[in-house]
Amino acid sequence: MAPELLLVLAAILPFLGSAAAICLPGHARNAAAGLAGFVTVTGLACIGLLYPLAASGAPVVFAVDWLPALGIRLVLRLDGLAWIFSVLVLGIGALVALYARYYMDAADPIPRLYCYLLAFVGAMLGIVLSGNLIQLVVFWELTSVVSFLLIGYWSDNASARDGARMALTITAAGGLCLLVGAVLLGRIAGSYELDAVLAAGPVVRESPLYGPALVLVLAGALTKSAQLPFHIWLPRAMAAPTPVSAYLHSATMVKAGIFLMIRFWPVLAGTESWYWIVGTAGMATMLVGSWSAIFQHDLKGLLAYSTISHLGLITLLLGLNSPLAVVAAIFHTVNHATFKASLFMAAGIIDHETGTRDMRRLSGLWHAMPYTATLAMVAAAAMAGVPLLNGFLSKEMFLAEAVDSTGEHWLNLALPVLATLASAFTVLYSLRFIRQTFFGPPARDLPHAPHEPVRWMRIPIEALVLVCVAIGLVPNLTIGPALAGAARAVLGERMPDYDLAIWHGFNAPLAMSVLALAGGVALYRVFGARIDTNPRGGPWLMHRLDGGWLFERGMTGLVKGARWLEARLGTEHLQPQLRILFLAALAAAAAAGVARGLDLLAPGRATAFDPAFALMWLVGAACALGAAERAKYHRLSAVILVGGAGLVSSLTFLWLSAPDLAVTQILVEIVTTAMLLLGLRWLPKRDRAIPVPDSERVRARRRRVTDLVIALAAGLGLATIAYAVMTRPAVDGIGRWFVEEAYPQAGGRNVVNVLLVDFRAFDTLGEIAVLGIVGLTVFALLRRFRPAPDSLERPAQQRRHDADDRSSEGREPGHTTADALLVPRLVTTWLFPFIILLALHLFLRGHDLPGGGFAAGIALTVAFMLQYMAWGAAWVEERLRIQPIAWIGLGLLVAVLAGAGSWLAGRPFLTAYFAYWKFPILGKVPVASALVFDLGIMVLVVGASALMLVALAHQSLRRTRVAQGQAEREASEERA
Amino acid sequence: MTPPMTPPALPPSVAWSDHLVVLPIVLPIAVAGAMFLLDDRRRRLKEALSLATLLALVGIALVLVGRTSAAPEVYRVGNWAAPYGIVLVADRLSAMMLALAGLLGLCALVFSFARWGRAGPRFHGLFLLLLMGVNGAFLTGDLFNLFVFFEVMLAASYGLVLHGSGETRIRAGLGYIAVNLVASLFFLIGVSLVYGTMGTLNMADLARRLAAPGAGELALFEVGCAILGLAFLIKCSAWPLGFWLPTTYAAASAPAAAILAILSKVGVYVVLRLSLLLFGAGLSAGFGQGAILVAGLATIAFGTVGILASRDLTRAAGYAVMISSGTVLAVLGTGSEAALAGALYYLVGSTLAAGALFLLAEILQRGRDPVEAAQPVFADEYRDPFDDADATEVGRAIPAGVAILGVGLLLCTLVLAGVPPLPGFVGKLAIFIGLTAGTVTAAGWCLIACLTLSSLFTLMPMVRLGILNLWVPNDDPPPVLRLSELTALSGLLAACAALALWGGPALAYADATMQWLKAPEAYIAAVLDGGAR
Amino acid sequence: MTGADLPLWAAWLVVALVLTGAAFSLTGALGLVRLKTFYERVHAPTLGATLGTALILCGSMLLLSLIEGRLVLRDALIGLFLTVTTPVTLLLLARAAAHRDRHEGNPGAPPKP
Amino acid sequence: MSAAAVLDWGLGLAQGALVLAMALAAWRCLRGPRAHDRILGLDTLYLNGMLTIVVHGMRTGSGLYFEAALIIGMIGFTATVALAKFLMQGEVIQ
Amino acid sequence: MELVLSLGIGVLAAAGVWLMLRPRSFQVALGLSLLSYAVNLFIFAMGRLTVGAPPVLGAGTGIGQDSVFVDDPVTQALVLTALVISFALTALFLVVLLAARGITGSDHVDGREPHPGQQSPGEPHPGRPQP
Amino acid sequence: MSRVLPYPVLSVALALTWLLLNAPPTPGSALLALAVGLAVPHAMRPLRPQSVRVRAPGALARLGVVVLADMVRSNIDVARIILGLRRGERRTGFVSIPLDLREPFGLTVLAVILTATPGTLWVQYDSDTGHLLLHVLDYTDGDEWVRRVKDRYERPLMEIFA
Ligand code: NA
Ligand code: NA
Repeated sequence: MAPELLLVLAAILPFLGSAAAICLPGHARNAAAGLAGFVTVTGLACIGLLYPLAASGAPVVFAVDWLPALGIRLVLRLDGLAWIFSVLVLGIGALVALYARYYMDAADPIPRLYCYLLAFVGAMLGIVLSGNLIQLVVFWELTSVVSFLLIGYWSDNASARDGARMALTITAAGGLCLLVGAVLLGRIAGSYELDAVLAAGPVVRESPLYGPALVLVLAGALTKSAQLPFHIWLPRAMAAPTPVSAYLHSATMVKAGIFLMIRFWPVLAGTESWYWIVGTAGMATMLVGSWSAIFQHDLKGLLAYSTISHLGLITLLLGLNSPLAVVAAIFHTVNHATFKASLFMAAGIIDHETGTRDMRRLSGLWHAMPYTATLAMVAAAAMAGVPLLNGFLSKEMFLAEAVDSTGEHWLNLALPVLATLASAFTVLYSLRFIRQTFFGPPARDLPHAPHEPVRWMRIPIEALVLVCVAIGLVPNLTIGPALAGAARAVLGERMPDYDLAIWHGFNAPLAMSVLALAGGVALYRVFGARIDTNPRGGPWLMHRLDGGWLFERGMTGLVKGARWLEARLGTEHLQPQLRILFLAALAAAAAAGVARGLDLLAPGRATAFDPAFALMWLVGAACALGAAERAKYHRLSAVILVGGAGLVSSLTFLWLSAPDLAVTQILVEIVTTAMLLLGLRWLPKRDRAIPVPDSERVRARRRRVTDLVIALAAGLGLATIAYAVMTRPAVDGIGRWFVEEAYPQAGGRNVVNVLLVDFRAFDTLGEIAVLGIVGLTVFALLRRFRPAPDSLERPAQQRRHDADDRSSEGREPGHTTADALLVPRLVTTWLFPFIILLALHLFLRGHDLPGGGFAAGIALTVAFMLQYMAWGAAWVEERLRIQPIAWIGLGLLVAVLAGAGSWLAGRPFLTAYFAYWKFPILGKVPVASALVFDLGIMVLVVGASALMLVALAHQSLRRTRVAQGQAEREASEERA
Repeated sequence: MTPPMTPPALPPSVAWSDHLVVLPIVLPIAVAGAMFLLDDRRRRLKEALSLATLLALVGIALVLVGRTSAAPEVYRVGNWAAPYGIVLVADRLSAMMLALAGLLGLCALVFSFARWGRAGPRFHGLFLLLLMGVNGAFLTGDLFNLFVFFEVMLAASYGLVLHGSGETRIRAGLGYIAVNLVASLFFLIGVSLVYGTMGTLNMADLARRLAAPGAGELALFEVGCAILGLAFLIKCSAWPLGFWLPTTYAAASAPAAAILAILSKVGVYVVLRLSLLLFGAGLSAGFGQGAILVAGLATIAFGTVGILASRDLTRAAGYAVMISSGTVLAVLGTGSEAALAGALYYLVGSTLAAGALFLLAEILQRGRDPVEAAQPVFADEYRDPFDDADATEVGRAIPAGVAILGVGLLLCTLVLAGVPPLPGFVGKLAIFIGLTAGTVTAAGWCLIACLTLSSLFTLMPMVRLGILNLWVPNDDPPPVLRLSELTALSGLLAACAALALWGGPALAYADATMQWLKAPEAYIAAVLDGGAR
Repeated sequence: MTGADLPLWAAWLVVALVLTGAAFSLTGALGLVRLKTFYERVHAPTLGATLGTALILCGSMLLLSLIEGRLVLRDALIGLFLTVTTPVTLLLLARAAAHRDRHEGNPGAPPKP
Repeated sequence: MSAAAVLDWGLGLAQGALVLAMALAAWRCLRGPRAHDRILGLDTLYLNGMLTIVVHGMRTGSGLYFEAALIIGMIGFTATVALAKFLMQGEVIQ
Repeated sequence: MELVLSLGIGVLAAAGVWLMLRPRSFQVALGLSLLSYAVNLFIFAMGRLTVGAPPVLGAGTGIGQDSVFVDDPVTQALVLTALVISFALTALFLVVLLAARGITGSDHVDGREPHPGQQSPGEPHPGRPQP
Repeated sequence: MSRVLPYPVLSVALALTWLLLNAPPTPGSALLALAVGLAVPHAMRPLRPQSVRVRAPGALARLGVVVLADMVRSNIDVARIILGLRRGERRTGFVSIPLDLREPFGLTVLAVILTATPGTLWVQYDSDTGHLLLHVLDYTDGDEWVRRVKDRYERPLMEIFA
């Protein structure tokens, strides 16, 4: 197989496996584990086969285009560094897959766990194999997401949910920064390809964008690798099942941050800022992590803080800007992965077998599970840096670097001391772990009686411990070449000379090691007992700094702050919203006008003044202002006055040469008034007598003043603009063309109507659609309308009429009404055919003279409405069967078909046909397809407006029925 | 400048295939009209009709996407040439938006088959008319015709927001309608002012007139444009004009909310179209760009605050819609061409995800939500106001429903928060790369910071709400996912995934669209001189 | 300008008709303001609705007939329909007022028929 | 004085008188004091508005204004009837 | 005339805006009506003013046909469309406010009374009868 | 006959109205008038209006003349009252008139006549007692008004619509 294919296979297989795992039935533990094992082992084989190529120095590369527009390819790139990380990911992955099979409870939905695990393997491989910056970010975020799912696997558990959320929040935030950083890096380097970026180191460091890029990339790396102060997510991620902790939170995911720093070390490192940020973060993390680990009572907690501490150590190494330190960092990464994973698994076994992880309860497990205890002790010794184990080697390298690193900074000077101190802490908690758990008298009162786990569960630990020992004993034979390959991939020309030997003679690092070992043991002797009794309050000196608590407080504060801000920056109330809209319009118009130096009062054209017109507008203005004043308490008056204002504006249209508008406006006015009145019946009466709190009175007055100012400004603004435009000469626009071409080209004399049904018929089609939609919406709403209880009663007038009728002899309830309506009924009934005639007239003449389908439709509606008003809904509907919805549909269809008819003639939609047809006797008769279109309009208008009116009118019937129902219910209750 | 008194010679006849451009408008209105003639009880037939229509619309849109890649298509409604008649212009941008609207509409429709289609009378007709309005707004080349289609779309949206009735909906609907009515009045003022000062309504003609020195009353024209722009920004729900959006969308029934996700994008589309067409060059070059930038940034910020503050998923989805609109606006405001292509791509992805989120949220919150589907209604004769016929619930409960919902929610979250590998990420990436392509301006940095923070602050509340809805154990019965709902959801999410997977071609399309928009001369020529077809 | 080729007498006649009609209408409206009670005021607008309208419409018909050179009678329709419809409003209003006045026991309330 | 001038002045004066009548009606609309007074005012306003239209048609010598006047004459009473009925019955349509 | 009309538009708009900012939904509905009038007149005004020359060509009446017409019939067509649409939407708003009033019991634009302690407006209250 | 032309008078009135509206008549408009006269009354049928039979067309014409004359006279009277040109005290008041006319159409015509005539206003009609409450602007003598209404209008109307 071609090497590229092997690479692709290794990269893709985990995702395929993940997809396959989720398809397995919920109880298929063996199948799922087998699948995971197969995937990881196959991947490992693939990567293993590629070792010669990867070690050769020329990376194996496979690329496909993804986003060519952005210059982004998907590139798989295997070099020495990627190889060693891939082996870690796949190798430990295989062991964890095996371990998890026996660790997890039968009741757990195992395939889901394996699905996530395999997806994680894939994502992690994606990171280490990325040959493209953006691709790296993609897989980076994928690991965050999958780790979220893994931590939250036991989602019924509150701490799992919280831990998952915290981990995702922190690592994804870092990832988002990393994305921007990667974009900037790519921008500086001129390419997102890793090779190009790695080659562009000097350019990058010189660039003015280096600072932001560095900070952003490090934000990603430091959050992921749980560096101070972002470390807080890691201990809480321990709510995940132990195999997950072993894998993600010690061996792999946290190492993604380390990997990133190693990967970009040649590009980003070597500067002061790198040194300070990375070095300080690493140092602080190492110290705080190890210090905190000392005080943990939970095995996994101890291991988590220990992990933090070791990650800090590696970060510190990378921060030192020394090539040898990079080698040490890579080496320690591998070592830490092996011993920490095995320790986690051991902890898992202890938990599994005893039912607790609390070191204060555990004791003397050596007796119950000697084999596991031995393994754990070896791993812990490796962690503590005991000679002949792998931890010792890399720690020696670290201490050597600490000593070698020279400079005047306090960090440099303090480094050897702090490094020794941290090592001593490490010894202390390792010792505590071993001592508390395995030694002492056998524990009693444990949830389960401890014994050795099943054979298969120990194999992964055995394998890992074997690696620890092997590396510790014969480093050059085991890790040597791979480490060199990895280091060369990073350092290239700057590859330092180093020696992985166990013995380097008596030197400073050895002294520091010894000191740390001795110090750790001494400290344990002195403080061990006191640590045990340390109440659950965190480490000494730091118990007030509970990261989780702070984080939760932060989150809560954030949400609270957001809610506060949401309420301040926005509003759900309508009035302020409308106020803002009007203010914004005023501001926008003013700004635009001022920006261009609008001269509002430039002299211009004027039409001869007519005092009658002015007087008429005095009426209009008075009506409008009166309506505004009376709308609150005297709604009927306000409706009347709005009607007056409407009449004046329709007369204005007429005066100013727009008879069509006048006709339409009058008709609309009539129907609107009727509708407002129909609605008014269902509104509560308002009166000045309603008490308003005094405090509210002041605020209301202030609001009214503001509103008044806004209203005046809006009126003045609109008036000014209107005046400015009207007095300016007409622009040479499209308008004149219609006057000249309406008759010759469209065969209509009423230019406005021709515009509506021919030139701009498309507008009209939309317009009637609106009308139809509104009709239907009104109908739908009113179907479910329930009158408010206080307006349910019959109006007082009718009740009084009926009371009068009852009290007079010979009269039945309803007589008064019938008498009063005697004349209106007769008049409106006989008017009915004449209004139909009027509608026909308006419809037929529309094309040539004022009128048209809309006016005709409204006139017809008025004809119906008059019948409803005179006779009542029930009476009319006994006689006239109006099906408004069908009319709406019909109108739409007729209008559309009138438009689509032109397709048959090979013309665009709505192309009008117009001709004079000759008939005997009648002579030439104009025939226009526009008339059919207008017919559609008329039919729809009748349907929609009748639907609205009828729906409104029906509320009274409904009220009657509701009232009847109520009365019946009450009656039946009384009987019962 | 004197416009020609006679329009350019018209082709003697039009090929059948040319009518494709007008079909996205004519088809829904015709089918809706026919449906109104049918009794509302014939649900199956109506569903089939709507489904067929929507499929046809998606098909047409895709064909148009293909055809307009070469050249735009101009359709002269009524056979009147621009600038006198109304023309429809299908270009890359409109075709893309048509496809988006169609896809979203299709999925929302399929979703409604499960139950929402019966929660009120005449759902399907309203739904189709809404799409007609949206499609019309995308296609028209005439400013006033745009107003008309806006109104069609809004009127139908009022109906759909109120669909299912109930207190929350009606209360939200009242505010929604009031605000949008004011916006419509602004639109009218603006468009008439533009006409009064420039003498034309055709967008291309307007652009051409603006290119000639001394055209019209420029100051008053710009006042008109400012008011017009405000109307559009209200539809985009830009801060501080868009407070109606989250409340309204949260109250709306799920399929309505999903399709409404496209509504605010119509506003964005118009701002995009007009500012690039009219203000790219010419007398008013650069008009309003700063305002758009500020509005966009403020919208992202407010949307982010809102999403952080959200107590439920529907509200969060509403704010996500705001953020997505704000992002496109802000990118437009920076004037960065390269980023604009990314923004176009982002617009599509985020709209699909927001739509999916509305659907998901409804399923997840079903039963807990006070805003519930009312009893189904069939008898819609006005004389039977109390006839609430009940029907058995259809659809097959899917066993792994919760898991699927979880995956869906996760994917939506990823898209909206811009987390890899979905289109939200690709879009933001493209925007970042575009913004950093040249010298990074202060506006660019600001936008990058804004988008990054907004990503994070979208992710956090979404995760919180997801955990609350899916992980926290409760006594509610697990949500039941019906087949049609699953189909709708997977359709939207698959579209998202496809958008990311074929990010190359998609971004290339967006890039070409941006190039096309940046050089409007070809558009103008095609409309006014019959340059194309 | 309208009626440039009209005989002068016709112009005067038309103007006389229209002005008289307008005067009646104005008087009616004045009555609406000047008269003291509602029941008195209701009578006032009838002036405009009957004689005022009739005169003005006659003037209009005369003028249009002269201009068009044929008998134009359609304005009569306005008068016809107006005569039929105006009373409907007035008597409903009167009925409503009567009822309210009686109910509230106002001094000028009408007696029962 | 030419016929045209006579017509112009005479009709202008008549129109002025009618608009004045409208103003008086509007005064009643605003002044009240009772709702039926206002409705009466609106009715008068409509009437005089209609007459204004007729005279305006005469002034311009055009028959195009006829429909507007006819509509007010024929169905203009709908609005005031609705108002009156609302006053009398408490609702427009029972 | 221009001045008169623009002042008229201004007053209508001011009254409309004032009413739209009021808390009661019926006030808003009336405000909407007034504002629509103002806007329709505004659109109309954009075509400039012409007295007594409707854009209806010849023939129909036979009255003095000189070729003086309104310069620009387009705004008239626009107003007609806008008129119809605002009619429809006013109706819709009215119905929604009714529905809101019915279902929430309040006629406040937010669907709830701002001062819960206050007497609900629907209850009968002592006071002078409404004219 | 009745099926084709349910209301012949209405048909004629509609056709005439159409012709008036569309003057001068052409063959086309005449055809349309015919169509309108034939078709529109059918829209009226569902309302099932009480049919009207005019018995005495002569009386109708006479009534018309009387009403016209009364209208002009009362117009002038009322105008004088409004303008304050009338000397002497003026009283307004309500008159109750017992009517014998029960035919709804006749009553409607009476209501229209009385209300359209300035100075008189139809306020309330009681169908059980047949009493009509009339408001009179210039109230001189109640009996005089009763006689006037009954003689001048009610009797001819009863004759016409009997
Ligand atoms: Na919802
Ligand atoms: Na009278």
